[in-house]
Order: sequence, then C-alpha cells, then structure tokens
Amino acid sequence: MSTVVDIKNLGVSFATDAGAVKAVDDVSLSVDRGEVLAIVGESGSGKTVTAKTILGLLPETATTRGAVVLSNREGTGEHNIIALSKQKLREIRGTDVAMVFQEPSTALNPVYTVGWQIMEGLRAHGTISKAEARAKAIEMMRKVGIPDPEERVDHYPHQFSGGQKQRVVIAMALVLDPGLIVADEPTTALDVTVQAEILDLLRRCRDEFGTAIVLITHNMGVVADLADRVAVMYQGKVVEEAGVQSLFAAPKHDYTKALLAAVPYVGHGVARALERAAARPEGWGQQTPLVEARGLEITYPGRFGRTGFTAVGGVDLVIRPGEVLGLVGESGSGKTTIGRAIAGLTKVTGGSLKVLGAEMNGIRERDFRPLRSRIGFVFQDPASSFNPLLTIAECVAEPLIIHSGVKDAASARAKVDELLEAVQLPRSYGDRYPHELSGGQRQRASLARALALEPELLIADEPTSALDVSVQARVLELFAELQREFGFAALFISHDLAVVDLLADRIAVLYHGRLVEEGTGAEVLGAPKDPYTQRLLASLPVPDPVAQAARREELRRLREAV
Amino acid sequence: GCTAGGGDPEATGGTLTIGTTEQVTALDPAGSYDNGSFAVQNQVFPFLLNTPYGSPDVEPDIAESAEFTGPTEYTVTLKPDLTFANGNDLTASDVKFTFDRQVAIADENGPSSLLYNLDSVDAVDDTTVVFNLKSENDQIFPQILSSPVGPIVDEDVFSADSLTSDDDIVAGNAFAGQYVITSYDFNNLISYKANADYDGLLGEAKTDTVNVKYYTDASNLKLDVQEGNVDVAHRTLSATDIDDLRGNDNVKVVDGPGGEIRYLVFNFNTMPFGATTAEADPAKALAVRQAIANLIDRDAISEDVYKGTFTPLYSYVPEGLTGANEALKSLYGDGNGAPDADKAAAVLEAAGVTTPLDISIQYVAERYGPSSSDEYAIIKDNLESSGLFAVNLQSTEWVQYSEDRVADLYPAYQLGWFPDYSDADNYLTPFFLTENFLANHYDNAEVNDLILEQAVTADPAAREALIGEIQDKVAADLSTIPYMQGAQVAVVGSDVEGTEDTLDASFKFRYAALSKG
Amino acid sequence: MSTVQIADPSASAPAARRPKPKSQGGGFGRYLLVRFLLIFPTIFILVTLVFFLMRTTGDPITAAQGGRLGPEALAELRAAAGYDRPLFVQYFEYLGQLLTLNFGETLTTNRPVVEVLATYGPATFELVFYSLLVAFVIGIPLGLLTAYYRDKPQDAVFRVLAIYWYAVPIFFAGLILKLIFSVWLKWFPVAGRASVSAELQMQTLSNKTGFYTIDALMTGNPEVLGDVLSHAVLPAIALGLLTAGIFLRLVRTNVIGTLATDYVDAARSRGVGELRLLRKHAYRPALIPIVTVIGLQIALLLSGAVLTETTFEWKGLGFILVEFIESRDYVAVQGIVVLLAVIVAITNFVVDIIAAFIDPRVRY
Amino acid sequence: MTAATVTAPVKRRLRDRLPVVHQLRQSVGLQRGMLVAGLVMLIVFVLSAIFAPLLAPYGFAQRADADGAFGTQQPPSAEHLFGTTVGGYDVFSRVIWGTQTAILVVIVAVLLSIFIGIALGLYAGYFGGWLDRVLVVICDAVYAFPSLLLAIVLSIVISGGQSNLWGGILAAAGSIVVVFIPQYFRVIRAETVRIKAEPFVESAKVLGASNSRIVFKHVFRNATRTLPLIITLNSAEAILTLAALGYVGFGIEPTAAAEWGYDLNKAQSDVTSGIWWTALFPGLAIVFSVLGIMLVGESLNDLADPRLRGRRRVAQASGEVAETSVVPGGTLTAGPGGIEGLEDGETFDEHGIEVRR
Ligand SMILES: Nc1ncnc2c1ncn2[C@@H]1O[C@H](COP(=O)(O)OP(=O)(O)OP(=O)(O)O)[C@@H](O)[C@H]1O
Ligand SMILES: Nc1ncnc2c1ncn2[C@@H]1O[C@H](COP(=O)(O)OP(=O)(O)OP(=O)(O)O)[C@@H](O)[C@H]1O
Ligand SMILES: [Mg+2]
Ligand SMILES: [Mg+2]
Repeated sequence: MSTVVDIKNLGVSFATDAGAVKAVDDVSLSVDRGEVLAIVGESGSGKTVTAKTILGLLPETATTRGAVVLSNREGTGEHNIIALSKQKLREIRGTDVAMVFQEPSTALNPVYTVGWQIMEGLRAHGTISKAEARAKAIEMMRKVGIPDPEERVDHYPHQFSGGQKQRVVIAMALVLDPGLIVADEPTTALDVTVQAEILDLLRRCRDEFGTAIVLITHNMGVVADLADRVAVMYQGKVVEEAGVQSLFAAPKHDYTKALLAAVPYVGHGVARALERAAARPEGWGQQTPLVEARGLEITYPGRFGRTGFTAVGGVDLVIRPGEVLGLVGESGSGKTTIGRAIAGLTKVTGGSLKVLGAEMNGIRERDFRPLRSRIGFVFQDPASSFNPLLTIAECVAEPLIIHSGVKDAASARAKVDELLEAVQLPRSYGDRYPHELSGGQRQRASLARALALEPELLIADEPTSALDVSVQARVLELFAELQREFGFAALFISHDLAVVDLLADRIAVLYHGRLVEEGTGAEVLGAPKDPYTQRLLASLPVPDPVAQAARREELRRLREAV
Repeated sequence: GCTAGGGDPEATGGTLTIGTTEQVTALDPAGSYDNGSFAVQNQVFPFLLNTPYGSPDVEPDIAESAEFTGPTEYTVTLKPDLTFANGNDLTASDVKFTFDRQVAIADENGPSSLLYNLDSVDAVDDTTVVFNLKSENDQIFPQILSSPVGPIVDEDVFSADSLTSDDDIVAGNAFAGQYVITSYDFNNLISYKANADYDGLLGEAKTDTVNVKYYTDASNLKLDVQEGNVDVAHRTLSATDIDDLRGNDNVKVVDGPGGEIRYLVFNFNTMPFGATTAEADPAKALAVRQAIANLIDRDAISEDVYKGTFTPLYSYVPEGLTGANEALKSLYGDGNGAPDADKAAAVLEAAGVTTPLDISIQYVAERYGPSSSDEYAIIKDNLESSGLFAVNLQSTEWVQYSEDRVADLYPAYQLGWFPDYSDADNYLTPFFLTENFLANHYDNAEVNDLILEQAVTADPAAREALIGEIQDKVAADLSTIPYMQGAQVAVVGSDVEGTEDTLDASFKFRYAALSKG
Repeated sequence: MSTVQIADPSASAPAARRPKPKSQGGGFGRYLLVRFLLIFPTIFILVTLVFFLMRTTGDPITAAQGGRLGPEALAELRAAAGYDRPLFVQYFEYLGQLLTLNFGETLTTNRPVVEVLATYGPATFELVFYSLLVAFVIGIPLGLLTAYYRDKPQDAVFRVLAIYWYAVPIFFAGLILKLIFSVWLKWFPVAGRASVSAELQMQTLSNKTGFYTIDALMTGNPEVLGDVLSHAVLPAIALGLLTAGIFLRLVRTNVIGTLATDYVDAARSRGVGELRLLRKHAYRPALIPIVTVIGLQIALLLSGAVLTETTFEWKGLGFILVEFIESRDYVAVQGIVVLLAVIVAITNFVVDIIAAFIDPRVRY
Repeated sequence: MTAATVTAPVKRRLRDRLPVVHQLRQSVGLQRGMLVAGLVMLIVFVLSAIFAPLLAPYGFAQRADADGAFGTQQPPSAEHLFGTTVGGYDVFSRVIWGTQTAILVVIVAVLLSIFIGIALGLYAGYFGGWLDRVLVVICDAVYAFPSLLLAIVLSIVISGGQSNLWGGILAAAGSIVVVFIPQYFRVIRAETVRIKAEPFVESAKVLGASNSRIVFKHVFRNATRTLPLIITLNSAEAILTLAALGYVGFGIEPTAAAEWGYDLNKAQSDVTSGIWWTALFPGLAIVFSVLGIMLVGESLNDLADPRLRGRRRVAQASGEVAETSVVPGGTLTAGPGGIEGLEDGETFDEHGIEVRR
C-alpha cells in the first residue's frame, strides 16, 4: 500500500491584524490507499482546517507551514499542495482529491440540476463531450444508489431527500475517480437511518473504488463503524493516533479517554430507570397525569389556502408527576410540534390534550397564562433562546418578575444567584450577556431559567443537540441531578436514542407524526416491536468497532427483510 | 456626431420651426381660454374682427364691414364666398353657430364669460350677422370679437352643445385662418400649412410650412434655438437665456410691446389699518399703500431680475395701448420713476403710522414665471432697507393662493394679468369696478361710473380722456400698484425675417408674418 | 455524538434556504393568482388615497380660472361641475365609473384619460426600458467585478462610483450630460424624443404605437431610427446610471453572499475555475434576490423618470402627472395612478415569474 | 460552525457599544477608508450646519451689504467665493446655510417616520391580524406610487403650498415621512415577524410574559438593530427628495431658508448661458452630503453583514486554555452593541476564539 496523502508538520495560522492565530499546530498524518482515516476531536480543534488544507481550500488569510503531499490515484505524480499555484490546484481538485461536505443541502447549488453539477466537474477537467459527461453522471448516480438516474439526473437539488442529496454529493466526489475523498462530517445532518446508508455507501467507495477517505466526525459510533485508523485532535494538535480497535480498547491520551467516557451508549440508562421505577411510591400510577394526550392532532395551516400539513396525528401519551418521558423520532417526525403544543405555543387542532388539567384544544392564551408558571421549557438552541440584549441574570429573573411579583431583576438577584449555583454556574456569570457564555454554560443558564419557578413539568426540546459530546455529557448529568432534586416531570425530546435512554423513564417513538411504540427503556430499546424502532436501533452505530461490525450485519439483514 | 437636424430636409425653403413653452389646452375655442391654445387658434381660425400687424385696434378680418346699426345692434357683413379649408362654406350661419355654442357650452375652461354683453345672434342672410347686445353702445364688443371667444368654427364639424375633440377638428380640416393644421401631436408637435383660401385682413402666409415644437423646459428651448435646431423661440425664455442670446451672433432677439403686467394687490379689509383690522383707519391704510408705492424700485426689478424683458410700468393700462398714461410716475417716488424713501417716510409720519410696520406679502411661486421670488426679494429689500417696513414674505402654490386671496387671507399679494383683447378696458373693468375679480374690497363709486362710461363712449378721443382719468383716480387710491410690464420677446435665427411685424400690441403672434431668408 | 439540528450556517444567504415543506409544492400557479389578485386592493387603496388627497388640494377650476374670475363666478363654475357636492358622493360616483372601466376625460384638456395614457405611457415605458438596459449593462458586470475584487482598490473605486451615481440628483446629472454631450461635443441632441422631421415622418404612420423605437422601425427609414435612438441615449444614461449604482450594490452584496456558500466551495473542490464560479455558481443564485429588488425598484424608477422626463423634454407619464397635479386634474391624476399601480403590480408579478424561472425551488 | 473559547470575558467597553464608534474600530483596510471618508464628509456637513452663522459670510437672503447690492449672477470673486445667483444672493453663503435646511429636513423626516413606522411595524408584525394585512397592503400601495409624486401632492396638502421656513421644512419632511413610513414599517415588521419566531421570544411567551412585556422588552430593541443603516439611507434620500421637490418648484421661499434644490431650479437657465457657478455649487453640496451619508451607510451595512465585512482583528491570544464548546450559527448573538449581530462574529473576535498559541 502506498500513501495517498502525507501531511508533514502542518501548521496553519490565520493572519489577522492582531497577529497570527494558530488553528493547526504541527500535525503529521498520512493516509494510505483504500484506507479510512477518521479524525475526531472536540469542536474547534482544527479538524476542518486540516481537511481543507488537503484541498487547498483555505481562505486567503491563512498561512500554512509544513507540507501536504498528495499523490494521484495511479501513484504517478506527487504534489505539495501548499506550494501549488492556483491553476495547478484547480487541476488536482476533483481528480486527485475530492470533498464531501457536512450539509448536503447547502453543498449543492440550488439553481442547477444535479446532473449539471456532476458534469461540471467532469468538464472542468479535460475535454469530454456533453453526452459522454451525462452518461457518466447517470452511471455514477446509479452507483451511489439513486433510483431512476436517467430521469433524476435532470432534477434539482431540492427535489431530493437529505440522504439522496448526500449521495449526489458523494457521486460528485467520485465521478472523477479521485484517490482520496475528504468527508467533513458527512452524516451529521442526517437521520440515523439515513446515516447508516451513507456510511454503507462510503464503505463501498473504499471497497469497490479503492478510494482512501479522510473522515471527520464527532460521532464515535460513526468512527467505530467506518474507520480503519483514528487520529484524535485536541487544540490544534494530534494527540493520539491508532488503529480503530486499539483506540477504543485502550485509549492512551487523557482527552481520548474523556471523550470515550462521555459518549452515551444505548442501554446504559435501563438500570437507572429501573431503580427510579422501584423507588416510586405506591399508587403513583393512579395519580392524575400532568399531560394527557388522546388522539392528539396538530395541523399547520397551509398558506394561500393550500391544504394544511398534519405534523402530528392521533398521538396518545401520558406524563405522570415526576416522570421523564423521552420522545424520539427522526427529523420532521413531529417531536418539537408536540412539545410546543404542550407548552401552548402551537395550536392543537384535533383530539384532546390536557395539560395540568387544562384542555389545550381551543384554549385561549389568557386562560392558559396562569398555568405557565408551572411549566418550564428548555429550548434546543441555548444561544437563541436568550434575549441577546439582556444579561443572564435578567433573563433568569424574568419568570420571577412575571409570576412572583418581583419588581425587577435586581431584586430577584438573590434568587437568581441561587438558581445559577444550582446549575453550577458561578454567580458572576449573571452579569454577562448570553453571547459571553459558552454553549454548555448557556444551556445551564437555560435550565436555571426553566427551573426558576420550580415547575411541575419541564419540556426539553433537544436541549443538548447543539453541544459537543463532552459538554453534552455534563449537561445531561446536571439535568438528571436536578430532576432528582426537584422531582419535576419532563418531556425530553431528542433524536438520539442513547441520550434519551440515559434520562427517560419511558420512551415514546414517533414516526411520521404517529406514535409507533411506547414503553420503558428496557422494552423499547431492549425488545423493540415496531419495525421502525427496530430499524432505528439497528441503524445507530455503537461506539465500539467490534460490536458495531456485528450490528452492521444485523442491519443488513433487517433491510433485506423489508 | 449624429445630431438630428432641425429643418425638414424634404420641404424646400418654406419651412420654419418654432419652439414654444406654452401648452395647448384644446383646439376648440369653446374649451380653452389660455395663451397656448389661443396662439394656435389665432393661426387657423378666422375672426370677424382682428388687429392688423402693428396695431392694437381692431378692423374687419373676414368681415367686409362691422358697425353698430342700433344702440344694441352690432351688424357684421361677411365677405362673399368664404370657405373653410375642407370646402365647407363659411356663412353667417357658421358665425351664429360659433357664438351660440360658446354660450350653450359655457365650458369651465372656456372663454364664454367674455360674451357677458351678448344677448343673441341672428344670421340675417348668408353674409349678414346681427349681434344683439344687452347694454348699449358697447365699445368693447368689437374687441371681444377678436378675443379668445371670437374664432369662427365650422358648424358641420363642430358639435353644437359639446366640445369637439382636437382630433376631430384636425380630421375635419375645419380651418379658415392663415394656416391649416396638417399634423397634430398634442402638446408636442403641430405642423401647419399655409391656407390659400384665407382671404382676410392679414393676407397670405409668408412661409408655407410651419412646425411648432412644444417644450416643457425653457432651457431646452434655449439650447435648441442657440444650436439652430429651431428657427424661432417664442414664449417664454428666461431673462438669463435671452440676455445670453442677445450676445449670440447666430440668433436675433426681437422685442415688442407686451400686454402682460405684474401688480401688487392690497386687500382693503385686511391690509394694515384696513377696514376689518383692529385699528381700522382708511387714511393710514392709504399712507401705507402710498409709502409702498414710493419705495418700489422698478428699474432694479426690470434690470436685475428681468434683464429688460420686463419694463417698469407706471400705470394700470400698459404702454402701447390706446389711452395708457404714467399716472404713478409723477405721484410716487422721485417723480422720474425711481423710489424715494424720504417721501415714503414722510407719508407715513404724516398719517401717524409708527414704523417699522409689519406687513405680510404673498406671491405665487411658479405661476408668473420663475422670477417672482427674485422680484419679491427686491421688493422686500426695497421696503425693509427704508427702515419703514418689516416684511414677512411668503410664497404659496397657485391653487391654494387663488382660494386664499379671495378669502381675505392675504393683506397684500402679487398678481399678474394677461389681456383677453388689446384694449385699455381689459385692464380696468375686471379690476376696479365695485364688483371685481380681485375681491379686494376696493370701492370707489366715481371710478366705477367712469369705467362704465368709457365702455360706451363711441368717440375715441373722449374715451381716451376717460381712460386717462380713471388711471389717475385709481393711482391716487392705489387699489393695486402696477409695477412691471412684460415685453414680448422672440428669439429667431439670424435668417428669419418678419418677426417685428407681428410682435405688436395685439399680443397675437402670427406665424404667417415670418419667413426664412 | 452527532446532531441533527445544526443551525443552517448559510441561513442568511437567501439562495440557500431550506427547501420548503412538501405540502407547499405545486401551488405556484395559485400563488401567482393570489399575487395577481393583489393588484386590486392596491389599486383601490391608491385610488382612494389619491382621490381624497387631491380633493384637499383645491379644484381644477380655481387652478385654471383663479387668475381671471372673481369668487362668485368661480363658485358658480364649481357648483356647475359638481365639486361642491359631498366628497363621498363624488367618491362613490368615481368608484362606480372605475368599476365600469370608465376612466373619464381629463378635466383640463377634455381628452379621454385612456388616450392620455396611450400617449404618455409608451414614452415612460421606453425611457424606463432603455435606462434598465443601461443599468443592466453597467451595473451587473461591475457588480460581479466588485464582488470578485472585493476589498481591493478596484472594488472601492467602483463602489464609490456607484454611490456617487446615486448621490448625484438626476436633474443635475442631466444638466451636465446635456452641456457636455449636446452643447459642447454635439454628439447627442439636447432633449426630446425625436427631432421634428423624424416625428413628422412617424406621425404619418397609420398604425403608430407611441413607442418611438417601434414607430421608427415601421417608417423603414434608418435615419429616423438613428434619430430616435440618439435622443434616448442621454436620458437613458442619466436614469440608468442611478439604477446601475443600485444594481451594482445589490449584485455585489448578493454575489459575495453566494460566494461564501458551501456549494461554491464544493464546486471549487471539484476543480471549477474562479471565473466560472463567479459567473455560474455565485451569480445565478444571487440573481434571485436581485430580480426581486428590481421589481421593487420600478416605482423608484418611475420617480426618477419624473425628473428625467422634465430635464430631457421626454413627455411621459411622470412629467404629465406633475402637470395634472398642478392643475388639479383629478380625473387624469387618478387615471394615471391606476396605470402606475397596475404597472408596478404587473412588474412584481412578472418578477415573481422570472424569479421562479431562475429558482427551480419555486418553480416546482 | 465556529468554536469559541470563552475565557472570562471583559465587559464590553462603552466605545465598543456606541454604534458608529464600534464599527469604526471594527473596520479594516478599504472598508475603514470608506467609512472614514464618509464620516469626514458627514462631519463637515453637520459642522457647517451648526456653525453656518459663523461660516457664511452673508445671510441666506442677503442681497446687499454696506457696499451696496451684490449684483446678480456675478462670477466668483474675493467677496463672493462662489459668485452670486440670479436673485442676487451669495452662492457660498446659500450653500452653507443650505446644510441647515437639509439637516432640519432630515431630522424631522427621520424622527417622524421612525416613530410612526416603528409603532405600526411592531404592532402589525407582532399581532398580525386584519390590521396587519390592511397596513401591509396600504404600505405596498404607497410604495407603488412614485415617491416624488406623492411628495409633491403631500407638500401641497401639508402646507397648502406655503413656503416659509417651517412650512417648507414640514412640507418637505412631511411628504418624505409618508414615503418613508412604509419603509420603516416594512423593515420593522419583517424584523418583528422574524424575532417573534425566535426562541427567546417564545421562551418569554412560555414564561407567561404579557404581550406588552414581550413587545417592549424582547422584540422592540432587537428589531431596531438595522435602523442606523436605514436611517443613513433615508437621510440621504431625504436630502435628495428635498432637492427634487425644490427642483420641480415646491421648494422653500429663498428669503425663508436656503435650499439647494431650489437654487438649482433657479440656476437652470444660468447653466445653459455659461453661468456655471450658480448650479455647480449647490449641486456639489447635494452630492457631497448624500455621498457622505451613503458612504457611512454602506460601510455600516458591510460591517453589519458578516458576509461583507472585511476580515478583522481577532482578539489577542490570552494563552489560557479554557473550556471549548460549540456555538451554533444562530443569528442572534449580538451584544447590546447595536446593529451588527446578524452574525456570530462578536463572540468570534472579542472573546478570543482563536486562542491557539
Ligand atoms: N477563516 C478562519 N479565520 C480565522 N480562524 C479560523 C478560520 N477558520 C477556522 N478558524 C479557527 O481555526 C480553529 C479550527 O477550526 P476548525 O473549523 O478546523 O474546527 P473543527 O475541529 O472542524 O471544529 P468543528 O467540530 O466545530 O467543526 C478554530 O478555532 C476556528 O475558529
Ligand atoms: N410552522 C410550521 N408550518 C408548517 N409546517 C411546519 C411548521 N413547523 C413544523 N412543520 C412541519 O411539521 C413537521 C414536524 O415538525 P417538527 O418540528 O415537529 O419535527 P421534529 O420532529 O421536531 O424534527 P427535528 O428533529 O428536525 O426537529 C415537519 O414536517 C415540519 O416541516
Ligand atoms: Mg469542522
Ligand atoms: Mg425539532
């Protein structure tokens, strides 16, 4: 095996008025033909910058040191990317190295057909007739698994689903048959089920085309699924590099250890849930539920008189006091919609939804407002759920001002400080503006605000999806602790089974606006009955290369069975 | 360069291009009462009576004779065998039709109000028309027949009870003046052709084809005449433009007497010490008017603002018209037309007016040309530099102005006047009768009677004397202060002849007099 | 751990919006219909607004005869014309007329409003057309150029120039253009839409359209066409440069925006050259917001046309409207306003269709 | 997208929070050049308005001094730097005094339209309903009407065509106001509609905050971030509209105030007669002031938009190793600094993301 790309002592700094700022520091890596190298590491550690260097895609403000030696597929020529002229760079991009982007919907130009975009790469490199290019594009689309490629070649990006778009992006990368594909978080924007398919496709790229892949990801499951070798980056440096098995089995660097420890596994929560169930008082099951949905239906009105869109239909669910219900499902399945309906943000259009005894179907805002003090809401995106013009203390004080008759933020300060400490934020953070906090800190402040009035019910809509794994772990822990302490009931929404599993007493699985399965973690995750849940579980890559290999088999069987 | 040439390449010799900034309202004489429309009508419609080149007085045009055959009976005999350009006969019946429809239509934009003295019209035979008048011996009536209400129209083309559209008139070729219109693009371009059938007072047209281009911006017209793209620019170039063109060898600037006047009106009720003010005192009010009359520097306005295109006016009837005098010249200022601040101060002191006196003066921003503001800046200067007045000067948009001035809102204000016909009466009757259009509450029974008398005085000399007397009396009262008289100015290419002939006191600019050498 | 809900990094880039939910697809025709129907409330409001505004400014009779007639005579005429009746009576009368598509006759010149529109509309249309042409030819390439050279001296120079074009009042620019190109260099005529001889030739056409370019073509005389075109040059430049400045800015902003999107980077990673990136990948998506704004610019352009028309003796709607406002010709003003509203609405309508043509996400 | 290392952040200093000052400090290179040029022009403009009585050798309506009348259309000379007008006024003095009129109109126009526009925009955007729809259609209709013509009609309506200083200024400003209100309305409404859907507003709603509290505490201040930019653009437009009104004959009486558009109107025939100074200087004054304002506006726009802003300083490396976390590319991370904040750059530079040494 020969080396496709050899990165030697790469250093990347961004030139600014205030001097150089280093993003990548003395990184050396190499990838062999047909090998998948995964780069993991926390956010901002320089993964993307490293990857972009391989394609020479860094902005003009960047200065690079070291060498990135790229050889072509045949192994006949070598180029040091860093020293290459613009024109030369253009020539090797696409032929020697290609890139797959994170968000397929933004990596495709919306105003051109996908065929046009695939062909463009072909025509940018050498003379090829239109018909030939088209034939090649169709063939490549077929290879990446797009049905009816003859027809779909003339479709526009928006006419494809997210997974298909990513396939098209991969097709574009493959069409010039490059020796190396750099994939920067290629599945982050996709549902787990789709993610599994794309990972399959990437694996086929390696196996059938012999393409080397540099795979950048946060997701240790993906690493376990696809990578041959793993490089762990931390603060611009590669702190550890090892084969995938040995890395998972015996991480050496502290950061790697911490990272692996922070990754939630499906099944870890089962024991905890059992414990909690056991601790419940007698007759708990008979208490009136805080939330009770019967045949809940939510339709978004269509614009310009079009028929509306039914996001949620015929959902039955119950949340009892002190209970955490986990709501999972793929993107667009209606999770957020249900959460918002319970909080009175979205109108219920059918069925019945009782929240704290009030019937939400047809309720008026005025009647619901008094009940709001008993409900807390934690938003998915901690950054945008704070008014950027108010300090954290003012934000956290707001519920107190509204409901407990406190005059202003200053007089609520004592209580606010208490709350901040409860979520383990130093008091002094209260004087900062939201943007002056890190994501994890903001999420904690958000929790503090939601808990200010000691609500009976907390709705948390993907509260950790914007966070890094390690930060997520800390926030989840805190959430669990607070839940124990305050004893609120919660609707915990997430698309991540493992996260839900950690916290929830019961798990509800939503699919296309319908509840397909509901039960305790052990029931749903241990012995899923609904085929969708089964597929979901099987698609979830576990962060363990050995176990994952077995699961892959299982998933393949499952797919074939369908 | 690809500059478009001015002249029409096909026509030979006899083509003239005229540019104007006036606007046409309608070709139909019953639907228009403005200079722009009348300028067109003058070329293409015949009049019973008209002013010959070089004179303000009327003579029979397509009529053979016109005279009073009774105190209220004005008989006009047409020349025989008159025709319109379309071949229709022009008979007494057309004449009767013309005036009957004016009265019947009485369009709000029309001049029918000029027929205030007309009772009825009889067509006695094909060539004889009798106008039955309401009041006796109306000396103005012949002038009226040459005014905007007088163009004779074809009864076969025009509608008897409604306005006839420009296109119908042009299509019907209902013309019998010196020219006919061959191509008509409303307010953009009119093309005239000499009318060989015209057989009236003014004679044949000197130029065969005349194109009139309508401009909206005087400076564009100025540039075009300067560049030779138009041969004649008439009404209205700015004073600056004319001044500049006077020094240009490619063009000639031709001046003639003008009937347009500017005057300052006093509202006898609301002016300082006016009848309805708190300290009403007619003597003091008169002193104020006199002081102002003493202070206005006409020469400065004429020279600085108008560069000679307007000349000082010292009476109510403009110079050039029969009967005009210079009544104000001797009464006010230094006696030679220049202002006299000491005299003004003395007048006010004698009347016991404490100075400086606050006075508001209003003018119209655009109605009377772009220079009104400069004109009034000078007047304000004149009044204030004497130390006798503190002037609050304001300008107002025309429509509001017209409403406000008759609502007694303005103590003193600017107005201008364009004559309907070139007779002194047109500068007296509308203004100084007890009931007048100024509505400024000026009421002098003596003047009122004199005005009525001159209108029916048949003897020219006696009438002239009366007109002089009226001017002297009003000058003493100062109902208004006239101060400017506009000259007619045409700028013509150096090869254009005949302009002098038509820039006369008739205030009718006739294209037929012009020719290109 | 992966996340689904990564905030769309280019959410602010208009071209990179998330695809619309499926339920909204297929309704484009309906959307256009609604858009089209919106013309009517717009017209209704404008007409109402203008009706009452105009009535508060005085009446045409005072405007025309205030310098000749006394108050009683004026009042008599006003009564005869019906202006002394209650406003609402007059208003509903007018609405009734409008409903029967009767625009009436102008009060000052007694010409059918429709005829007035037919005379002056084409002039404005031609002027706007030519100036848009200038604006496109100058504004868009320069916009691309400045985007390409962003923050380089070329960029700064053209941007300042664009702002300058916007900052120079159009009448001032017109005056200077005339002095330089007509009086001094004598390249172009001073003003007007055609010279007298050309106009006379076009007058003889039996089926003249009022669009001088078309009429000139119909005369079959190349000199006439040349004459007409040479008259259009300066006004088109005066108005066009102003618009070009706006376009340049727009194109620059949007192209820079799209240049920062992932798909441009993606195309770059495929080896697509920089110029092609600019021309194909950045420009076309950027065109969508540009086209939309151009639609909104039409009203502005008509405003600019008022001044251009006065400066260059270009007898169009804007110019004539000022005259009608001054003479309080209610009927004419209202008629023209209806036409303007229709033009603006139709433009926006067409712009939507064009935008849809550029943007497949709307089309399907 | 961006990663942030949040080291104990210093509270933003005042100079970083003042709108224009902040942008000035933030700008670099040519963008700073444009901003500085614009600011300089703007300052000259404002100063000459404030100090007009000192700067102008004569009054705006002065036609004569102790030595007698100035004379009309006199070419530039030592006594009259820019010559005199057809009305016999000193061009230089009128150009200087004209800044006062222009600024008054700008202030009145912008103030009036801002208040009304914001109030309507907030209301319509937040509450929606039929009033919203009606207002939107009305504003669209007004937008469809050429603004200059509307301004003409309104100047007649407002002042009855009267033209003393305040009559003239109010008429000009008033007519501009009516044209501008729809613009402010549109912007504020759009912002409000957008902000209404922001999680922080929803979170306030979930907390049970009353509508008025949400509108004033949460929506209002966030909705006004783009205002400085619009204000500059509208100020420029106000000057141009005033000039255009003056030019078409609806200007302010020359003895009441000096107005460039009016002077240009009067100078029309001068220009074609070789008298260049009466038109050139008022014309240049318009260009100068509008150019200055536009340059500032354009620069603010660039600096507000992360896509357009030139790269700028990144905070000093502090060398501290701090917690790292993901900052999602949310749109509303602006500090109280004002107009920018359409971006995450604030966190990006002030608080040291690139702390990698
Ligand atoms: N254009 C740029 N200018 C200045 N700094 C930059 C630029 N691009 C990236 N950086 C900085 O370089 C560092 C590494 O960024 P990079 O995008 O490689 O992180 P990453 O590991 O991919 O993180 P993530 O997981 O969030 O994608 C970060 O601190 C980032 O802020
Ligand atoms: N305001 C809205 N108007 C119309 N449709 C909507 C609206 N909000 C959401 N939808 C649609 O309703 C469906 C469910 O949306 P919802 O946000 O509840 O999904 P979700 O399960 O939370 O997905 P995700 O994991 O992506 O957050 C989606 O198809 C979405 O497009
Ligand atoms: Mg990255
Ligand atoms: Mg969601």
